[in-house]
Amino acid sequence: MMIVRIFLWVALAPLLPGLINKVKAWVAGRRGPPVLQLYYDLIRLWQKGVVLSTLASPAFVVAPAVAWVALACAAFLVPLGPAGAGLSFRGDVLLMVYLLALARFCTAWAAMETGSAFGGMGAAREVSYAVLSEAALFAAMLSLAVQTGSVSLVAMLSPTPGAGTLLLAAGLFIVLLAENCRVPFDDPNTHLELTMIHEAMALDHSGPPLAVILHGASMKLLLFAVLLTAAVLPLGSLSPLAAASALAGGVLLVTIGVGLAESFLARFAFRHVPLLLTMGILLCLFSLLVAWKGGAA
Amino acid sequence: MGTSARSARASFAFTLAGTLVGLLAALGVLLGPDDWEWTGGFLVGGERVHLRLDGVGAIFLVPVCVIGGAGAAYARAYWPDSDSPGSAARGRAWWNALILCMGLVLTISNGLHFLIAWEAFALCGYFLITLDNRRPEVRKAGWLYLASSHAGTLALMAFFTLLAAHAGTWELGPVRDVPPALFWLALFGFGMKAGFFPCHIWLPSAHANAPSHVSAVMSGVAIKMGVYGIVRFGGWLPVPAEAGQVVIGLGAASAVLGIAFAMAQNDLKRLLAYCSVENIGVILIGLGAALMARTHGNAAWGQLAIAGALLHVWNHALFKSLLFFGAGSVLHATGTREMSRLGGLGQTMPWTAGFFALGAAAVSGLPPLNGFVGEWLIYLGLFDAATTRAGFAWAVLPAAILLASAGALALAAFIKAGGMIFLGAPRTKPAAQAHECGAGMLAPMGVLAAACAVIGLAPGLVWPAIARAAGSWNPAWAHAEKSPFATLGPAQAALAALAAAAGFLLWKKSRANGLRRGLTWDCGYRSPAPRMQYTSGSFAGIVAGWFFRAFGSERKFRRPHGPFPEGSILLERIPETVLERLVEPAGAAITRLSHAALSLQHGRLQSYILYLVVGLAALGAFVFLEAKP
Amino acid sequence: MNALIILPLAGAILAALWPDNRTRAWFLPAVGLVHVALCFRLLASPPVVSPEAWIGFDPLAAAVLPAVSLLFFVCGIYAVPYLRMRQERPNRVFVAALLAVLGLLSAGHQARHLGILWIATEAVTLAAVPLLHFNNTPRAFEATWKYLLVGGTGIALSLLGSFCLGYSSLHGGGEGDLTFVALAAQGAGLSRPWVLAAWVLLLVGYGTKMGLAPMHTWKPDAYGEASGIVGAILAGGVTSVAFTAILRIRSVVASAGEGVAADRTLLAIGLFSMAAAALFLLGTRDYKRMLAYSSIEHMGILSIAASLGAPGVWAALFHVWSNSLTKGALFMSAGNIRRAAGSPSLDDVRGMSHVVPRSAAIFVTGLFAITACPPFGPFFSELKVLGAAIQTGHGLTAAGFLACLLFAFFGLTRVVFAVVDGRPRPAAQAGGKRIRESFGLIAPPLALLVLSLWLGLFTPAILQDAWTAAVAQLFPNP
Amino acid sequence: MIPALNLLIGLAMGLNLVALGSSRLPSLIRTVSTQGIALGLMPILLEGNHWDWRIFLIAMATVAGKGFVIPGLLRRAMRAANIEREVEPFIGLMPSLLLGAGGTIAAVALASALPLLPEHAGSLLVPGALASVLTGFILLIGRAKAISQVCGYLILENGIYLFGLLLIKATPLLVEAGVLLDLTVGVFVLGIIIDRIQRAFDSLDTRKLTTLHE
Repeated sequence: MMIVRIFLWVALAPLLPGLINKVKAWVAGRRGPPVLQLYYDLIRLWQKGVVLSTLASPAFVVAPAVAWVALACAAFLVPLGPAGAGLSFRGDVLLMVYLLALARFCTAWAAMETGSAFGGMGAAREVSYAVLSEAALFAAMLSLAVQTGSVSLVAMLSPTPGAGTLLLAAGLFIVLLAENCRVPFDDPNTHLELTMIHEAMALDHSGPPLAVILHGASMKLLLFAVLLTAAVLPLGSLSPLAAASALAGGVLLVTIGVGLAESFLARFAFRHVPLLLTMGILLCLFSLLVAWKGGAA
Repeated sequence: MGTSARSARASFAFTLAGTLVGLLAALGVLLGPDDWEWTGGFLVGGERVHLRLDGVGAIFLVPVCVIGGAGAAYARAYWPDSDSPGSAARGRAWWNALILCMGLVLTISNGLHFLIAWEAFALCGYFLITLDNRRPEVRKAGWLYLASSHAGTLALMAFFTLLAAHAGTWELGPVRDVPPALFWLALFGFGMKAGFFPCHIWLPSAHANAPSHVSAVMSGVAIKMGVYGIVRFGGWLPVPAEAGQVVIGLGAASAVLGIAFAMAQNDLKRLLAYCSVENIGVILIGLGAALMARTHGNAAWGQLAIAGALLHVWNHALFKSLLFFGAGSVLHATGTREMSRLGGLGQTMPWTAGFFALGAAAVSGLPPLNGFVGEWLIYLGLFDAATTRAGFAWAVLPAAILLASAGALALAAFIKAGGMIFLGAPRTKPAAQAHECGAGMLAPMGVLAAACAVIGLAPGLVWPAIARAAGSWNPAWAHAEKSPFATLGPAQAALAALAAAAGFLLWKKSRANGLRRGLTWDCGYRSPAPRMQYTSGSFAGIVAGWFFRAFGSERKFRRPHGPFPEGSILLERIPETVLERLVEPAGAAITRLSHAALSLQHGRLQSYILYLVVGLAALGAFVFLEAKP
Repeated sequence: MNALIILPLAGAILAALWPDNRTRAWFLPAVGLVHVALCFRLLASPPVVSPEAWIGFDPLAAAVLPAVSLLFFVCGIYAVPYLRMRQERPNRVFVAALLAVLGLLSAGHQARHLGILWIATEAVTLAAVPLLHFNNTPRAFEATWKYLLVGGTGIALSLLGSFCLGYSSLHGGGEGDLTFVALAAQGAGLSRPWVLAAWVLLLVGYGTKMGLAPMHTWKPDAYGEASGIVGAILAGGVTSVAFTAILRIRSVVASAGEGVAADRTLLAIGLFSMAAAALFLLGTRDYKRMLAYSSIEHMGILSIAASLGAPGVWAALFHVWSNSLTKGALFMSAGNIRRAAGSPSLDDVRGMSHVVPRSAAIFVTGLFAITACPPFGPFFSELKVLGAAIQTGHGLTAAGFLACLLFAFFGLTRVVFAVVDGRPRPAAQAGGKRIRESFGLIAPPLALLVLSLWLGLFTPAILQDAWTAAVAQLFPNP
Repeated sequence: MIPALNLLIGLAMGLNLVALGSSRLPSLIRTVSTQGIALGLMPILLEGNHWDWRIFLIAMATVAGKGFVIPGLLRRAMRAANIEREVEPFIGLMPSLLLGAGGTIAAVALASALPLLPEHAGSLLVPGALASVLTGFILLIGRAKAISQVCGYLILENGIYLFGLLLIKATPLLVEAGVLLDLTVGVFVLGIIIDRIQRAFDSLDTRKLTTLHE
């Protein structure tokens, strides 16, 4: 069971970016890269050698690994519909959120290692915007907790859809885009460096560490997709099979949604980014208020 | 020299012995069922000497002893007689006095003696901060500390006098029939020491200009005495109904604003000082929730909140002192606290860098370290409160969200600090010529770092102590529920193990694939110069931009223009807003008033007699108006 | 009739006749010692004072006079090395006048008769003139001149006040017996308008000697120019005579049924003095004048306390002790610093902790003691004042009191640390004389600080009883 | 004998105004000494019929002190400092005159508010006393020369002495004590002269006495 769960997370994660790119290509009327492109990249990078900046210390290589572990553990805490979570206890939701923070810490620390201007820039942007997205995430989690009267993910993520659900979905979707550096916050496949957040931090990485970073990113995307789906769909009330398929469908939907967003939206100027994030916070806050007031009945 | 060396050794031994005894006493109380109590056979100031150490006092006594010992050890290498003859010896004396007085503050259970110990402790702090009183900025900072601390002390004089008047005795203990409004007085008096927003005005300059081991004890332990006072009397007095909400509000404000200011600092020690404001805020959020729970039927989540607050008292003491020791080593090695003049110290001082990184992760509340454990408890309390949907608990919702963003800001601030100081290339010559500090300074850091790790990986160990303290704070919670860390602890340990393993494997793999050293690629710059690195100012730019109004930042910007632009400037200064925008103008007004008054003392005898006559007339009028009815 | 008075006066005459300039100084500690011994013997075994006695060691005198005598004794010890340093000046007049002041202070404290009280105060004023004039510089002369004219005016007003009180007693059918006992016995018989007029005039008159604002103007000049011991005795002794005078008169006024009005005026003038002193302290740039302003502040505290009924008066008597002892230490250490620095102004004095470390340490400790930092005497007495204010429901008074204390603290610390900290100026040593901090110059202020400490931590029961008895004398029917 | 007494008091009150109006020191001193002698005679008038040596003594002492000794000392001081006139007073002569006059009226008004014993009813003692005290203050506040200030103090003190006459029968001691005030004045003047001789402290101009200030 445990093995299957890990396999699911590790193996399926890189599928999402591929799907997103497919959707974008399809919208643009191109053929686009194969869906499995990221797998190929990862395998290739895993065999490559590493070029290490003269300024960098071993931490430069170790940090991505720690970040990956943090993300993996976070994913481990997220329940997969009927399958439940790998580990579930009272307050695990907080651990999950802070594991994401740990991953961020490691990536940013590594980015500062080389002393490259882009590393600093990317790290600065990442940690600064995280302030807003984390507030939004917490508001969302609070509203789920209030709605379900529980503080453990398994219970929180099988809500009975309430008035606030749509708001919550919208808010979480914005958080998803921001946390995974998707358009309109960032353009994952641009190489106009000045516009990058996540890529800017990964600039100086190469070989296996880069592979680990890319895989971690895809896992994070999957995590948020699952979170969003489970937060919205009443999986608890469905039969296991239906729930599983609903979850898969939901994740697929979210992925396509991201792809569509990327094809129809342009990247925002950086000064607009906080605006959008604040909107995310407000959406989550409203859902929280709805849960707070509505649930009282 | 010989004598001073001997006296130094003797004093150190004395300190260690004292702190050890204190630590054992505290642990004895925390792990045992009953309190330690001693009543002296003589009177001081007409009151019988009476010491009591209960759970709450013991919780606070532990960091006093730990940091007291570690700091004394650190000072031996950091502030030795050879560098600063005279002031080193004075420093040792005041240090020991400070530790002793803090111990007394925590144990004394008589209002009059409490005031005495309190003021003595404050004065010791003053003399430690101004050890190097030849530097004017140190004197300025010291005076600001002294002034604010005295303002607090006077409030406490009023508080204890009122308390004694209502309770009919100076003896301290749970009291029921006193007006709840007294709590506000205590909150202000102790708050001036605790340094939550906006009572923090003295804190940044004092902690930045003090010798680093003093900063460590002031920031890690001394301000906790203020927290102790609030916790203690929040527990003993009948508090007003809205006390919980107010304390939570203060906490949230301190948390966010404190860390936002920290983010914007360029002076490493000022950054750490502002970060202390944030952590006091975190503690207050927990305390406020607990107060709320206690005023509304001792809900169980209150126990989690207070436990988290008390645990955070320990954690903050540990990692903040660790960070200040690190800052001290950097200062010692490079002679500057300005991050924009540092960089790349990781290569020359790997150990300091490592310890600092650990401290940074801990203060950012990241698993699997101790910072997370404490905040986790507080969050749990807040979330549980939220799930009750009780009307009075509304305050926990904004508190939780603000606490989260404060955590994210802390992460940003410490990525900035660590990155600017230890990573990248040295920005100046002194930074390039830095050297690792000796074992005398590294050992204390190691001890504190180990403590941070242990609490993080095995929180189950400390739970009994914390629960005991929570129980003695509010007897209703005495029967401790089973440790909430049952799953979290192992999970954290596992996380640590996995991370270590993964890191090791990845390093192996990279080595196997072949590891080439090369210039930083940075999109193909051939010769990246240190000046090209991101600066601390630009790193903080985004956040500073959000808080621009709140800070009242001062900005000077000259864009380059024309085909041959001459030098362009961008200067930005983040003031200590409350101090420079509110307090100092008021002070200036009063000074003007006093100069006006002094101009009446101009030396002309005729006018002096005129004043006398005026006084006579005024009093006469006053009396006859008073006496007519 | 009364050894406490005769002895110092005799000593004064003897000292005036004494031929040798170097050994004459020894009169001061010698007479002081005997005086202290006598005082405390009387304190231990209080004599019975017949109600109609004009002079007597009654409870009020017993509650205050020993403090003055103790202060004088320590000052006497300090005076020996001090006068040895000032060999160039003939000290015949100085020593004689100082002893005379002690005698007259004893008389003033023990005066139970309106007229005697006034005469003693007047005589003290005159006897202090040569002390102020001792340095014989133009500045000293100016200070003396102002002290005399302002003080003289105050004294004249207090005589006028005494006349009014006397006339009110005549008007109420009194036989002109002006002992306080008799006046109080007349009670409501005293004619109200005259009593009130008398109260105002006497308050202003004795308030001038006490140094309550706005009659304080002579104080900074006098204290600024006088030598340390003179300052100490003026601030610790003369002011306390004036204060006891006000206490005695207040009880008469109260017995005439005007206690409320009297207390209100005391409270008003006390708060005003504290506020004014705090403002002055925030701005002054002279660390000897600073002591004068601090003394004004403490006179304000005394008169506030005196307005707070029996508990307040008890606290006030306590504060008289702690204040005069602590002030003494401050004046002496400030004198040492002044001599070493060669200037009283902040503009050219700093870093004295490196020049005269011991005196500087005493100065700083004294600063914390006088600003009510525990565990020194003033802390406990001011806490008692605060307690009295709260007990009698004067919440606002308590708040104002604390605010003034805070600002005074700001001012005092500002000045003191500017003097003590920092790098010493070369000019400072040039201006000042290289003084050896001999035992004789350090021990007396230190002793006073220790006394203040002991007074606070272990207030002797005998003193507490004395204060209680004095309160009982002043409030016969609680 | 109330009328006779009131006559003298009236004279004293007149002299107050003269003092306020006189610009030259010698005339000021003369005024003061005349007032002193007038005051000195009052106790005898007050007693009149039955003879009491103590009262007589007080009277003589007062006449000697206020009338001759102190004015003499003042004259010496004046000569020593060779000054004749009061130069630019802080309160000009005309304003001080008006103030004095107003003060006198106010004094009469105020005195009526204070109850008197039957035997003092109708005597000008209280208003006279108050008026002189006021005049003294005006001189003390308004004049620049040390000597004129001393004269002001003398007049203030004369006022108090006048008041003392109310009590002279009941409590002679208190009134006798008043003589001490003359001693104070003596100290002033001696102080001035001694200091004048010791150093060149010229012109006795108190405007020079302002080195001690903030």
